[in-house]
Amino acid sequence: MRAGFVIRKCIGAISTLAFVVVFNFFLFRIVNRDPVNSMFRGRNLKPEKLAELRRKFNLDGSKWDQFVAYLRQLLHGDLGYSLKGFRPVATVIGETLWPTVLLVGTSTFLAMIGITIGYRAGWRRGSKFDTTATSLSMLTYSMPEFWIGMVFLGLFSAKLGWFPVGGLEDPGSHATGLTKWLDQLHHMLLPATVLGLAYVGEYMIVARSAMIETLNEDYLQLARAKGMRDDEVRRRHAVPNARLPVVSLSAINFGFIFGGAIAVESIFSWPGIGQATYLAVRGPDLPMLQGLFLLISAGVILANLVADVLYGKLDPRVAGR
Amino acid sequence: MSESVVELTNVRVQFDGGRVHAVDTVSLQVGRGEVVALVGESGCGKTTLIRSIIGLEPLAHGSISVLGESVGGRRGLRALRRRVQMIFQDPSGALNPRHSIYEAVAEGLRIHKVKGHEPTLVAEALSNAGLRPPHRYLRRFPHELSGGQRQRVLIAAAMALQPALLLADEPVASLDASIRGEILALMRSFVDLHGVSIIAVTHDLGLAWNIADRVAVMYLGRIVEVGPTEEVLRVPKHPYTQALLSVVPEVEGLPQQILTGETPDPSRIPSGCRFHPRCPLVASGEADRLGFGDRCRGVDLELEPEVGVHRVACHAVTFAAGATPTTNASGTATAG
Amino acid sequence: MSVEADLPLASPRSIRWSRRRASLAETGRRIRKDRLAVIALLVLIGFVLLAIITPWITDRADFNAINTGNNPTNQPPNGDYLLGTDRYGRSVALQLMWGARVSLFVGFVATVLTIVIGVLIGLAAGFFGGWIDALLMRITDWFLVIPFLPTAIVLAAVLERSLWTVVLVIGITSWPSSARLVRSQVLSVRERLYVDRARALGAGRLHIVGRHILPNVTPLILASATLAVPISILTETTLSFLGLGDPTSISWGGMLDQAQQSSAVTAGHWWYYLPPGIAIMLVVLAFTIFGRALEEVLDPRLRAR
Amino acid sequence: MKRQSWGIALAVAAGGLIVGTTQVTTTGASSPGATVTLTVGLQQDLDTPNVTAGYLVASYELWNLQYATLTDKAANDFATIPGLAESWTASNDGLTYTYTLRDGLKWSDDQPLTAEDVAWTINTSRDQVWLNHSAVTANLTAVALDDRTVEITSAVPDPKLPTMDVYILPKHIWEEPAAGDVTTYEALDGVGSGPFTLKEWKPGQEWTMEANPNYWQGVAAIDQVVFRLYTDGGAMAAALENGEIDAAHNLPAELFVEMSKHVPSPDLRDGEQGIVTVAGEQGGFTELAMNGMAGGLGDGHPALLDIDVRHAVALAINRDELFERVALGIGTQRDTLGVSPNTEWNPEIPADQQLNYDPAKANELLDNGGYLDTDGDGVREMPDGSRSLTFRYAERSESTQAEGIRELVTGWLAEVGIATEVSVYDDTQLTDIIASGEYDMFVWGWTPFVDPDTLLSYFKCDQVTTDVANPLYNDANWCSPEYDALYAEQNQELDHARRVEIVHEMLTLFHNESTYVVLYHDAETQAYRTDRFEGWLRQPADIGPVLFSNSSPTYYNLKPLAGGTGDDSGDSSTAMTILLIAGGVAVLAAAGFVVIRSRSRRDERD
Amino acid sequence: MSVLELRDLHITYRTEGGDVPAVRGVNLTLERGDTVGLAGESGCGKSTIAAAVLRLLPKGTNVSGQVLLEGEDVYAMKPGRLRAVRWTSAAIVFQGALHSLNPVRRVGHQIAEAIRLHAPHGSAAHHTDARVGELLERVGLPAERAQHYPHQLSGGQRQRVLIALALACEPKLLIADEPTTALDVMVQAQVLALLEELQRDHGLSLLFITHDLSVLTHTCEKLAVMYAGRIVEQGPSQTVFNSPEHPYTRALAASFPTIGDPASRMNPRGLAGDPPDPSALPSGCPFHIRCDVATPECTTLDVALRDVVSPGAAPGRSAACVHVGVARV
Repeated sequence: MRAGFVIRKCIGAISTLAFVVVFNFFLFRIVNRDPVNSMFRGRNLKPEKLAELRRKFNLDGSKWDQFVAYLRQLLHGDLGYSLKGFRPVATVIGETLWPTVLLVGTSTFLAMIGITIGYRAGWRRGSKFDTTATSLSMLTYSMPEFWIGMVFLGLFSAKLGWFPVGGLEDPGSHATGLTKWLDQLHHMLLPATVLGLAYVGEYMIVARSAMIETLNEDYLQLARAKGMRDDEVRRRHAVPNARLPVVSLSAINFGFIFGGAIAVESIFSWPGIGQATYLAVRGPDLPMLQGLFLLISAGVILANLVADVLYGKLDPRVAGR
Repeated sequence: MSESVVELTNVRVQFDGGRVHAVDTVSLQVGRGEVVALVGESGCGKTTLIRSIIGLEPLAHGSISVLGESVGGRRGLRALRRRVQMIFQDPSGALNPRHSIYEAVAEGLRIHKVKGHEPTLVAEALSNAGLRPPHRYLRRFPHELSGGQRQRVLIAAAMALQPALLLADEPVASLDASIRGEILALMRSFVDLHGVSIIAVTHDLGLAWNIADRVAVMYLGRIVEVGPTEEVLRVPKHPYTQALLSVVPEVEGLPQQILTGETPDPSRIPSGCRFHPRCPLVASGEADRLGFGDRCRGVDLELEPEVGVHRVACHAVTFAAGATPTTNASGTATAG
Repeated sequence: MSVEADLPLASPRSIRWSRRRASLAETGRRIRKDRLAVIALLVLIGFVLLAIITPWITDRADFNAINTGNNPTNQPPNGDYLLGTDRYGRSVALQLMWGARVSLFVGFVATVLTIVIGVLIGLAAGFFGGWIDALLMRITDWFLVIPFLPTAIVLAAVLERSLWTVVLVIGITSWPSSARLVRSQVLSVRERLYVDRARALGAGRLHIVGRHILPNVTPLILASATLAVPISILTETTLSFLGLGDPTSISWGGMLDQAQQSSAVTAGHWWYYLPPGIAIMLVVLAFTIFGRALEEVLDPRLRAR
Repeated sequence: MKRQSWGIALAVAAGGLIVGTTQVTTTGASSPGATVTLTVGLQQDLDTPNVTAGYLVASYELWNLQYATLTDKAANDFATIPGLAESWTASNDGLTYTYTLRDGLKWSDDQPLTAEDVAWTINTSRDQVWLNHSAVTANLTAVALDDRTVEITSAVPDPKLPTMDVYILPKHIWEEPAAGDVTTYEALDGVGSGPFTLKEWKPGQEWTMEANPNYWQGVAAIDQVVFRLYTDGGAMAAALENGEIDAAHNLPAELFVEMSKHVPSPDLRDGEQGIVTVAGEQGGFTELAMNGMAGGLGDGHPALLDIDVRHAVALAINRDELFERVALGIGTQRDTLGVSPNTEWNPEIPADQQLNYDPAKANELLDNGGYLDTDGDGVREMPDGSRSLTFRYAERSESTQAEGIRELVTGWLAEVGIATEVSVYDDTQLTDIIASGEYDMFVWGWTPFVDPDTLLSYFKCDQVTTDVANPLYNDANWCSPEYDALYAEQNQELDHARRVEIVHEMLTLFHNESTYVVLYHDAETQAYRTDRFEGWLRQPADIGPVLFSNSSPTYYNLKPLAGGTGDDSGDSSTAMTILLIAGGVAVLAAAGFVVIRSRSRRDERD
Repeated sequence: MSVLELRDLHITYRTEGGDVPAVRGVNLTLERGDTVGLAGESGCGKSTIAAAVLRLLPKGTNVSGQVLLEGEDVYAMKPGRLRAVRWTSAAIVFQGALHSLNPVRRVGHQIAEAIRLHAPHGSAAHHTDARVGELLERVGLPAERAQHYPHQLSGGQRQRVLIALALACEPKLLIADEPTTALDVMVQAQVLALLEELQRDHGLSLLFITHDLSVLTHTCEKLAVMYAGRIVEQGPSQTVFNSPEHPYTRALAASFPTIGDPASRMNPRGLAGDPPDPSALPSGCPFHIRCDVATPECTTLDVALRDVVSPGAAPGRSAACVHVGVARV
């Protein structure tokens, strides 16, 4: 029952999202804070104005009223206002979304090279290739991504000057077409590499152990007995089975890469969700943080849903019955 | 005829909220010192049946009594589980890999707070099960023993509690052929020496021939034929028993009657005689020719009433005997 | 077979002890065969020892800014300062040593919290099953899916800054995977034939949990705890780097934050940000290698291969 | 006036804000007809271009450039000089001023700029309590007498007049948003009357301003200014050194000091002259505040009520060392508050009243007051022995200097037997805690407006918070009727010299009370390259910053240098091309390698 | 030419614990149409032989002696030739049908794959599909089953699929390695009947490997009994089973009681002790410690397989025991 399977997974995702919404709301009300008070000190604002601002930030009324108001807002796609200049959180997030999609997408792609490496390493368990790849993976896995970023920035940008020190494109650039594309690529190469490097090891290790799990399966022996070449056996029989754990871990990893993007984007002044989160944390701009958290969670939940459904597609046993 | 050690009356066990009828109205009685082999294909409910005797599966209907006390309810469970012991198909799985042999045997003694010097009891039990000298085994771990030795440890642990009834779930199925005989001989020796009763679940008719006093053949949750081993295995009456015997290589001379189709599915029990879709008599048209084909397809039946020690649930047999077909009567088998 | 084992009718206690010794020795033997794991363990022991003896061999006051007024600032490593000094003239080497204490402390305590929550929930879910299981696993799934680091960041941003907050945050965000692990292990152990046998023998729930389930789950918990420590350390590092750690205690992540704040990277003060990074890397690597080796030895599923 | 982190138009705060630098990258300054671009790096993005809603330092720079004011401030000393108004007259009572606008004023969109725009801005901002106007316009009423004449009347005597540095907004653009909720207006219209107007904003990256062809002083010499955001100060410094940007604002102190040492930079490229660093004072300062507990709110330590204890705290702190080691000597050491970037308001504290580092004297004061360490744990106790001199010490997580200050200050206090318990808060939390009065001491700072009145007003008794929900501004909870009387006097004193005298007296009084221990006066760390532009102006002269000053006159004053190179885009694109080719080759090689390897391996296992 | 000939085959596994000799000098010949059963307890080396025929042993395993498939030494083949020979000269029906089929591939696909691997280039896909359907029907499954995944089939059906798969390239030799072990009696009978029928119809040679001596007796003409890596008795199956010469064969045969035979009624028989650990074989005849007729010389003398020449012995019988053969002459 494929449809049933997908629906079940969707319901699960929705329940998680609902949980995140509730969690998100109350998390930010744990501490009784009145950002409006502190923000507008020194402005000689009249109490009416302050009250109006509080209303705007949904800070008046009981917790329950606030929650209801929050839900109502959410339903309208309204994430509230940033403490920074009253800009709607949704607008700010909208602006920062694309650079992050670009960066996280690219680095995920880079990190996924680890899957191929992992499959090969696992297939030739104990070989020199395996030992080298595994050691390197463990090494990058052990380094905090922002630290890699610091080292790279210090070396390749500050010292060697090969890459710009930050940003999405050259200052004041109004380039279009290929120039723009190359410019952005040039800016992205370093942060994407850092982020990719930080997670390539994890993909590699997961893919490797997934491959090793399948190594002793009888169907590989059968495939060989059929007269298949070794690499065909790997590609056509081992990999399709080793893909399963990788898919579900990729989704979880996606959340981690998002997390890693927070520090890396801030180091490379990359104008994405991560940098926005960093700024909101340092602000602190709680409504912004709240919106960002909701968005990131939704993204990761979606990724998990996709992974689940994909899993069902890849493994007929899961969704089969 | 000795007194009965266990008595099952119209036992029904269901799974999946009643969707699956694993055991469907079974009555059986086992006397003291008697060995009953419960045979049938996998999925026929034989393992479920013995698990229900020891309270591992709740009854949906019917009753079981052991030594006159009825099973069920938490109160008597512990006492019951001393009088009834069980050994399992896979001795490697049934021993906790982290427990030494000593602990495996002592576990039951401790649970039931058996009086006596524990190390002595354990050593005796091992010794009785053929593991001699026992102290060579005490500190070992299951993985250091062979399959046969493990099964002996399990038997020792079970017998250490001096049960009245031993339930054996495919006790030799996972062992090498050459080992089987020794284990079966050991089990039989406990019957002969200590008077324990055994219900042995097996798909191996050779085992039944080797040690059982009586054989009960199960099909889809129901006993379809029961009787003294020699009669049932030499002169099977039920077409299913006949087919089963015909495909066992150890039986000489019977023309092979290979049933088509798969192992039956207890969640989809056919109407009428539950065997009729695979029954050679029905398939060949023999039943229709003799005039009871419709009954096979339409009328469910249980074992014949107590007309003899060898009883069958088959329309062909009852028809031939001219007896009225039973539909709802529930007969109780008498011990041979 | 040893002579001792041949002694007839040994007491149950001595049997139990010899069994424990044997299994410990067996574990040790297997681990020892993995040379990398041994090196990793030595590295870990080294760091832990260093963290323990630091207060005895050094004086915290030596790198209180108030006492470093006459020290050179931002000095590269030299004879006086093995790893150089920072912007307040404080010895980086001293900070690194004291930072080890905080980083390891947070790593261990947060892991303990993670594991305690995880084990309680996993055990409850796995053992009771039914609606309790369904509910607990639903909650676990929620926590598992919501992104770990952003959640930790958001939590830490909202709560007050202290080491305990960091510990709490890590505990709250990382328990689900250990809960899942424990539950699945409990479920698998619960289905084992020997648990069936114990029930058939008349064993009660307590007996089964205590004698069969826990002992079989414990090694796995141990291994996964070892693997959780480096994650905790990395998380602490990241939180500190983002300014969400405890600013009044020096941890490796805090050092990196300080380095970043004082522009060590662009100023070329490599001795300020490389050592803590390398220390983190070493400890995380060592924990991971050792944890994986331990897992391989202790997890019967992996050992079978 | 505002807390450092929320700088206002005139003043720019340093503190813990993530501020940026400026970067100037130009494309083809050397080729005639090409756009001349100044690129400025900074660490803070705009919050909004909407002047009625924004409050971040970065945004003020935008408004300073985009909106001209009636009166300007002289670049060197803040003197009030004609702006949009070419002249003005005062009424006899000093309450009403009549301004005459210049002839032919136009908005950047070619609409005429009239007195109606002025009157509308002043009256509407007063009525709607606009964030950045209402402090000035609260008591004002403006009437447009004709197209070029506007009459402004203040309800109270106001020594700040005739200075009218409020941003005049184009009524034809703002009328519609102001009819609704003006704060939600995006304000990307880019219509203004200043030298540059907003052209494009890429949030999180940069914003661009282009020269206003209708600026009343004439079109600027540079065509556009790009403000480039860097979250990481080090990255910004590197960008400045690489020539990616022309100037940087709020450089990390370490790098600033480093750069200062290398003037001119030894590794200059051809045609470059070097990087000039500027430590620009704005009157902002960092203080250690102690809870005076006036107003009855909170639970401050009772010992702090004793002026001797406060003096002892001040005497225990080596401000010179603090300044050198934590602020790295950037800024100035002054004895008391800065109430204006204009240094004429700063008093000389008589030598015998100064509270300079003297731990012996601090110990003596405490000993004499009966604060003795009776239990021998190194911490003094109250004279009645009831509790020890252990103070809660709060600092801001946002400040990069908080750690250094904390380590030193708490260390020195310990040396005179005063213990501290440190907590770290973000600005919002700290504000709440201060409002509740549940603190003993905290470290924060202020940055003043040009006119001292606002900052002075904060220390009046009526600014002591007595209701947590409505925090006021007297964060030390200190109250002195004498101070209040002096405040009232200067507030309406129209004789400037006399007013300065009164303010000096107030500040000396405040200093002697030691409610605030002013640790040092901060300075903006800025740097600019000298290879492409000349005409950098410090405001005020000699000590002020070149950018993000009160009215930021630099931009209009900058001229491109003849023959200045700086078009480094050629450089970077060459590098990029090489890199891409190298990358492509590497990818191909890797792919080839993989293919070959897998070929050679195919049969290995068979 | 023999379809399969094993000449003095020795196979030694290399493990961490040292070398484990799994097969120690086995000679075996299968002619066209032969059905040979290989019996023995677990660990006796019978499955190793199955894997050895197609050179499927793990890397590093030491093989000496020869495995001749239609006269060609498998271990001297170039990789390409080896692949070509696999499945066309000999195919294997593996034990454990659940694990031998790839769970994420449709069964039809897995059969077609074998066909395509050995098909001449350019043969059309629909031919393959038709062939898959044909094969499935041949083993008693509807052709639509090709679209199913392994988990959607029952154990017996899966085993049938494996048999169809083995037939895909029309091999001359079929090696069946415990093909019925996990199956129920009735299904086992079905599968055995199918195998017999196929063997007959296609003139296949069949090497049938199982621990179940009684099954072999019914299925195979010839029987070879292995113990500790060696064939200890060989001959026509009925005679080997009914009148074994080697004490091991005798004990093994006795542990399969004949139902209806009063001798075994209430008299289970078997063999004391456990199968030997291949890595630590006893000296002399490896069976001597379990042997009830062992003599002192058995502890030192390991007799090779030799013809049984006792009067009345069926032709073609041989055994490896000091008590049989020459001694009885």
